[in-house]
Amino acid sequence: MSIFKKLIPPPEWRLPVLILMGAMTGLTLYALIESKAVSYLSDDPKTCANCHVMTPQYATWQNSSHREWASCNDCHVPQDNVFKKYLFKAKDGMYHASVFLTRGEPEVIRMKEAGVEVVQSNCIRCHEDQVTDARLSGLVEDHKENRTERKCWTCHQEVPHGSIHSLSSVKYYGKIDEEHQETVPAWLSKYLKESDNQKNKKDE
Amino acid sequence: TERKMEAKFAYTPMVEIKKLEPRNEVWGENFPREFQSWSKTEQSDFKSKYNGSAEIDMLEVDPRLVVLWAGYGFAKDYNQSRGHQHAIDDLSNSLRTGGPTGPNDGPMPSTCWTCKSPDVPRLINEIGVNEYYSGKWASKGEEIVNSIGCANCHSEKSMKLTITQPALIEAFARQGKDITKASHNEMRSLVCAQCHSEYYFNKNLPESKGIPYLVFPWDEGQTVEDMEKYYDNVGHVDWTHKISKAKMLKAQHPGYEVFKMGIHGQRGVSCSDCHMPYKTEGGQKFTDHHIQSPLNNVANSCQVCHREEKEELIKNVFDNQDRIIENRDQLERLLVRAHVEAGKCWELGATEAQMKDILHGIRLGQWRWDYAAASHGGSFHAPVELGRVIGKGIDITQETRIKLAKLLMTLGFNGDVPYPAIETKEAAQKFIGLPMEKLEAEKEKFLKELRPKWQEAAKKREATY
Amino acid sequence: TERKMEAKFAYTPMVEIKKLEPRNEVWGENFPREFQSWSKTEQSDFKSKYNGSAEIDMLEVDPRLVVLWAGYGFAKDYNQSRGHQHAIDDLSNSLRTGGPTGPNDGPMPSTCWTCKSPDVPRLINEIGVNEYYSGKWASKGEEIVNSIGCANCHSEKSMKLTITQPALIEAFARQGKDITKASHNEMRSLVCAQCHSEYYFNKNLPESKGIPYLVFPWDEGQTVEDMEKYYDNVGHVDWTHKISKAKMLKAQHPGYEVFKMGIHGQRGVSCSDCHMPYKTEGGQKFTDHHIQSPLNNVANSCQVCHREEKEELIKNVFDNQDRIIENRDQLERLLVRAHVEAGKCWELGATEAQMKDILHGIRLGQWRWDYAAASHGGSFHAPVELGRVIGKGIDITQETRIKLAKLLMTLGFNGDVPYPAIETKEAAQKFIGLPMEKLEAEKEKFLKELRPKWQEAAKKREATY
Ligand code: HEC
Ligand code: HEC
Ligand code: HEC
Ligand code: HEC
Ligand code: HEC
Ligand code: HEC
Ligand code: HEC
Ligand code: HEC
Ligand code: HEC
Ligand code: HEC
Ligand code: HEC
Ligand code: HEC
Ligand code: HEC
Ligand code: HEC
Ligand SMILES: [Ca+2]
Ligand SMILES: [Ca+2]
Repeated sequence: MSIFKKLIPPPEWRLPVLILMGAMTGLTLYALIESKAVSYLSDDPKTCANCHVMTPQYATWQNSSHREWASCNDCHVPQDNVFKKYLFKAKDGMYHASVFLTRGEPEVIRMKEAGVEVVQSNCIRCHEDQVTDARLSGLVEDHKENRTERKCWTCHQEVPHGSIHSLSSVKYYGKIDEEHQETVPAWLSKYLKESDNQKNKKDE
Repeated sequence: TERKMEAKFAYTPMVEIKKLEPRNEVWGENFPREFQSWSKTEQSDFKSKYNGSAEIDMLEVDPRLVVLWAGYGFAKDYNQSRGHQHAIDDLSNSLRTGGPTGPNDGPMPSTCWTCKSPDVPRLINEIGVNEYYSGKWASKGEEIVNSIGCANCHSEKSMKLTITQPALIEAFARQGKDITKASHNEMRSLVCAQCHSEYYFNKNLPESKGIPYLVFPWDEGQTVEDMEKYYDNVGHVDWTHKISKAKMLKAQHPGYEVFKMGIHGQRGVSCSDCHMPYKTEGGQKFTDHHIQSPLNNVANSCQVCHREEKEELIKNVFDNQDRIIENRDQLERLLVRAHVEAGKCWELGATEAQMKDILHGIRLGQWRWDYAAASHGGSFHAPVELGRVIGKGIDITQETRIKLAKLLMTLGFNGDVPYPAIETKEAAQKFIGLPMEKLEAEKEKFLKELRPKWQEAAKKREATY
Repeated sequence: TERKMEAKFAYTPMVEIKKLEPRNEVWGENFPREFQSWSKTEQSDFKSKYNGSAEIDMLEVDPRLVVLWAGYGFAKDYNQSRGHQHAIDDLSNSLRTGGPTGPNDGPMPSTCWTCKSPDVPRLINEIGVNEYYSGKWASKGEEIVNSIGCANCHSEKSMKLTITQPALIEAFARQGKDITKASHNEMRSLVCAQCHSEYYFNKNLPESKGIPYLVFPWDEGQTVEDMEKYYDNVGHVDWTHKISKAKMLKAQHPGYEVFKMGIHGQRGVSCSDCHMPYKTEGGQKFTDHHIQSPLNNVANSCQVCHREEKEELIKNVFDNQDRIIENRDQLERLLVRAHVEAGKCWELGATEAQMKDILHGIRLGQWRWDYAAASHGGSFHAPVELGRVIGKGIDITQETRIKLAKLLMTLGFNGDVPYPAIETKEAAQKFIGLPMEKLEAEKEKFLKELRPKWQEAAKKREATY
């Protein structure tokens, strides 16, 4: 109660503060919408690439052996606990959105320490049975630790983003395939729709 | 919204750029990002351990150079390179180019302008190669005023990278290679190879007799031995050393040649990847035209390919440089000794026959030193190769000093020829007998009187474009 | 979880391994994949440009070595290294170890066994370090029979990597470092540093007077200069050169030291990453214990980190090696000359005082050569550093030859001391006066008579384990 009171500004400040708060809320909303931050909650890699700063990672991932197995979030978000997953996402999402909007992104983006730990534990999550030998775990002290303490990508340097990292490393910066490729042009797909539908009906 | 629009917006040209337009500002109207970054080559405030954009008087840093170059222009004045925007000023200010008082005066030929300006391709296009290379440096003073820029590397029509340096095209042709077949990635280094290459002036070309024609000595290859073979074959001599009388070779920035032998060159990394890295601003990808030491820009250059911290990467560079430069400096000391020992032999009445092998040895040893020393960045670009070159240079120079020791004793001299007192640039220049005051006065006069006239004349000419 | 349970049940150890069990087969019962791959170090069929597992007689390949080592065991016999499984045989077969006829006979001390077998840690544990290092090599012939294996690097209880080499632990301690604090990744190189390190025998340790105690000379650091300083400080001399009478140092495989100065070492890549890379069999990753040249296994070693073609990677290695070895070979020639020139000086009656600096110069020059030459793989592990070391070696050796040239003339000798006729190993060994037939006969006798007895005795002993 008394804490709230302290937070209420003196009368002569109330109007400007209200305006300021309104502006901040608006800006935050704008930020959330503009960056499609809500999409952060989805697991679709395209939502990461919404934000053109992520295109290089999207493009390299798309050409990697992991495309069919692991989405961005499989690696970059904690997968051991649902609560942690969304907390991490929200924190990350807000941070990325604010950097993006203030144009603070560096030419070469690098994972922060927290992110590194998350990815490492996700590599291990999928590959534990391959990199550690269940049999040896019984006989060799620290077997698992020895096998998993070094960052996997110090050796597997190309997994999954390749070894060149830069906003400028992809040709069509700011565009992911969906946006500039029409595999079947609109006029043609309109024409095709009917026959498609018919085919589907038949199958049923 | 703005940022999304930005990404979609393509350039619409603001002005039409004329063929071989020499004025960088004009190109800048259409390409503001490239122009603005190019403009930063004006900055002269970064100093790394051995390089950087700051003005560094190399003769001050290392007075041994004065002795090594005794009898040659470099002993008068030699600075560490600065940004491209200083090329015209530095050429004009250098004591090497003397103090011409009129178009046919001064120690240097027109050819010296060649790697300094986009006015050069323009002029070659207007008057022809032979005519351009003819005459004194001062004869083109009114024509060449814009510092290294767009027209040196770009075609104004397509903005494609292009080679405007006759010497490079000809060197490729003589090796049976067609430079127009170069890939885009190769071009990202070849535009630099236009200037950052070893060269000499050949006055004996059949079609250009007497004209100091710019030639890259690559016919036998680009290693230190290959180029030496070339020079020995054509009997080229840059100057006769004042003290030892050896017929010397001067190596001039074999940057491209050395770079190609290093691991980055071998892997297809181009000069531009490190010195002009891509940059993305507001959704637009462009090339950073602020050409400089990558150590002033590690985040955008090295870290694109390397995950290490900036400090670690800089340490890697310094480690390589320290290891190379330690022996390079020692080779300099040995060469200083060789020159003064040879000088002593002459003094004691040695004959040409007695001196022949010795002088050739000095030539070969110093050529190796210079190949390594003049190739700025080479200690990082290809440290293993330069280690080899310097090791061999030490071997040859010391073998020569064995001959000198024997000859000195034969001539009746038993002691050690003392190492000269060359603690400072001044002391060293005095030791080799350079009239510095006179040279400086001449230069001052030129800068006060003739040069402003050139600039004025150029302004008038350009106003008519 | 299911799999973990499974592990505990299904995978109970087949045998219990005793503390410091020397027999690799026994460990192999529990760890078949590692044992089977370890067994492949038997293979001797791979030859790269300069290395590989094949038996290569280095004195045959390069007879200059015979002259450089005149007066020392290495002039008798020196081969390129082979796989770990050959260590005992190669030690026994080498002419360097002579032909002992009984436990107190032969030119070499017990200490020579130290890096050849897991019987060594066992024996040290049984009889103590001083006792182990005492006596002739032949005195331990019955005890040491298993070639380099599991117990050298692993603790049988936890299978953890472990250091069993007293010299390494002591070297760390003298530098104020605690080897038990090493990280797992460091251990992946330190287990190799147990043996692939420069060493000498110190007979003057306070607690081990007269015993040739194994010591790594790292107190001042690990560069060529640091270790030289150490040796100069303690006044160590490996042998007196037969021709020049110089007090020489022998460098022995400073593999770890040199590796650490290269870019891979700097980046935290470990010996095991290249020489024992992971391998996948049946979906399981394990450590390939077939330690060998990575050039015979580029796919699992280099290509995990580098995407280039195998041929390209091998070319990178050869390029580095070629560049280093060119000057290394030249340094050998210069050292041969220095030795024979010094020999000539003695012949002409030079005094100790006249020779003092010269002999010290030869010592320092050859030490640098050997540091580079003995560090197998070093031309790839740290080419820039070795280029520096060899360049400096050339400088010192040639400076010494200048002194020699002057002294020779002072002594009245005016010509060139001829380069010896050492085209073949035989010629070179004859030149330095080695009684090869006698040495070979002694060895043959030893191998026929004494060695089988050792093996028999060992079999009996091991049967009681
Ligand atoms: C298989 C696991 C995996 C997947 C899937 C994956 N990443 Fe990554 N990501 C990594 C690793 C590993 C790194 C660290 C790379 C390094 O440091 O060299 C990384 C680094 C990054 C970085 C830091 C910048 C950089 O390039 O190093 C970003 C941004 C990123 N990933 C975004 C994404 C996005 C967006 C997706 C989906 C399109 C994605 N990642 C999919 C493993 C993954
Ligand atoms: C609003 C635009 C935007 C979206 C959408 C976005 N990112 Fe980012 N991301 C950024 C920016 C900007 C940075 C650079 C932050 C920095 O380095 O200061 C970044 C950095 C990163 C990093 C490296 C930094 C760290 O925190 O470790 C990772 C990993 C990453 N993003 C993954 C993702 C993934 C996965 C998604 C989709 C779930 C995604 N991003 C969606 C803008 C975005
Ligand atoms: C969501 C599960 C998942 C995650 C997370 C994951 N992987 Fe994988 N990975 C797979 C699967 C499935 C395959 C098999 C792909 C194939 O056969 O093409 C694979 C293949 C591989 C391979 C062999 C193929 C290649 O590209 O070289 C490597 C190496 C590898 N992963 C390393 C990593 C590393 C390193 C990480 C963390 C940065 C990681 N993985 C994260 C599922 C995953
Ligand atoms: C020291 C280097 C190194 C480190 C660190 C490393 N690996 Fe590997 N990895 C290898 C090598 C070498 C192979 C064997 C490749 C082969 O057999 O073709 C391998 C194989 C694999 C494979 C099997 C690939 C296939 O094609 O069968 C997977 C999956 C893998 N590693 C994942 C990981 C993960 C996850 C980590 C981190 C916990 C990791 N690695 C850390 C070197 C390393
Ligand atoms: C892999 C990165 C890389 C490549 C590729 C590269 N350089 Fe360099 N360059 C460097 C570094 C690092 C330095 C040392 C800078 C310092 O010491 O401050 C350097 C120094 C230089 C210098 C001296 C700079 C100064 O500050 O005075 C010049 C000139 C130069 N390089 C030209 C070139 C040319 C021309 C090419 C191509 C033929 C090239 N470089 C290719 C990284 C590179
Ligand atoms: C037209 C000739 C020419 C071309 C083309 C050229 N250079 Fe230069 N460069 C020079 C000259 C001349 C200087 C020295 C200028 C001075 O010191 O006044 C120089 C200086 C430099 C420096 C030193 C800058 C500093 O801060 O010390 C670097 C780095 C450099 N050039 C790199 C390059 C690269 C990379 C390319 C190609 C992308 C290139 N140059 C193309 C002539 C050229
Ligand atoms: C083939 C191209 C080329 C030619 C021809 C050329 N230069 Fe240069 N010049 C360069 C390059 C490249 C640099 C920068 C090199 C470096 O220091 O890294 C340079 C640097 C310079 C500098 C600034 C640094 C210094 O040395 O003080 C001067 C002055 C200079 N040149 C004068 C001349 C003169 C005088 C001539 C004629 C004798 C000449 N140049 C001919 C390419 C050339
Ligand atoms: C020393 C050589 C050099 C000079 C001088 C030079 N450029 Fe460039 N320029 C390059 C290189 C290299 C690229 C990269 C080409 C590529 O890889 O697509 C480039 C790219 C460009 C591009 C393409 C878009 C981009 O940024 O990648 C434009 C536009 C451009 N330069 C304009 C200019 C202008 C304007 C000037 C004069 C102010 C200039 N350049 C001077 C070498 C040069
Ligand atoms: C376009 C990619 C690229 C850029 C930019 C780049 N490098 Fe490299 N670098 C490589 C490659 C490729 C290798 C060879 C090793 C390998 O295959 O991983 C290498 C090797 C090295 C090495 C080991 C070899 C040596 O000479 O010791 C060092 C150190 C190094 N780079 C530092 C740098 C520094 C510092 C910069 C910036 C000035 C830089 N690199 C810029 C790709 C690059
Ligand atoms: C980055 C990879 C790499 C690392 C790390 C590495 N080596 Fe090597 N090593 C090589 C290569 C390549 C060769 C040359 C093989 C050849 O010429 O056939 C070599 C050669 C050798 C040789 C000679 C092999 C032969 O065939 O006779 C020995 C012994 C050796 N290394 C020991 C070590 C030791 C000990 C360490 C760690 C202290 C180490 N290496 C670290 C790659 C490596
Ligand atoms: C107990 C001492 C000892 C240990 C520990 C040791 N080595 Fe060796 N190593 C030797 C000896 C002795 C030889 C030479 C054997 C011979 O030629 O008979 C050798 C030979 C080699 C060779 C040459 C093989 C060939 O095919 O020519 C390589 C490579 C090598 N070792 C690497 C390593 C690596 C890597 C490690 C650590 C993982 C290691 N060694 C640990 C003593 C050791
Ligand atoms: C500190 C460990 C260590 C000690 C002590 C040691 N060696 Fe070795 N030895 C090695 C290593 C490591 C190699 C393989 C080196 C290489 O060639 O790369 C080797 C190789 C050998 C070889 C095979 C190659 C050759 O030279 O013909 C013989 C024989 C040998 N040693 C004999 C001896 C003798 C005799 C002694 C005692 C004077 C001795 N060793 C002491 C570590 C040691
Ligand atoms: C020259 C040193 C050396 C010798 C000898 C040696 N090992 Fe290893 N061993 C290693 C190294 C290094 C590792 C990798 C440890 C790690 O990174 O987890 C290893 C790992 C292992 C592992 C763990 C599982 C795996 O494959 O990574 C087992 C089990 C093993 N060794 C058994 C043996 C057996 C059995 C022998 C004898 C036949 C043996 N080792 C001889 C150095 C050695
Ligand atoms: C565990 C990872 C790893 C392994 C295994 C590895 N390298 Fe490297 N290599 C590196 C790193 C890291 C660098 C330093 C450059 C960089 O930062 O990219 C490098 C640099 C190099 C270079 C440039 C420096 C030089 O000395 O010229 C070459 C060539 C090279 N490696 C070849 C090899 C070869 C051949 C092998 C196998 C014998 C090998 N590498 C094994 C990680 C590795
Ligand atoms: Ca500079
Ligand atoms: Ca070998």
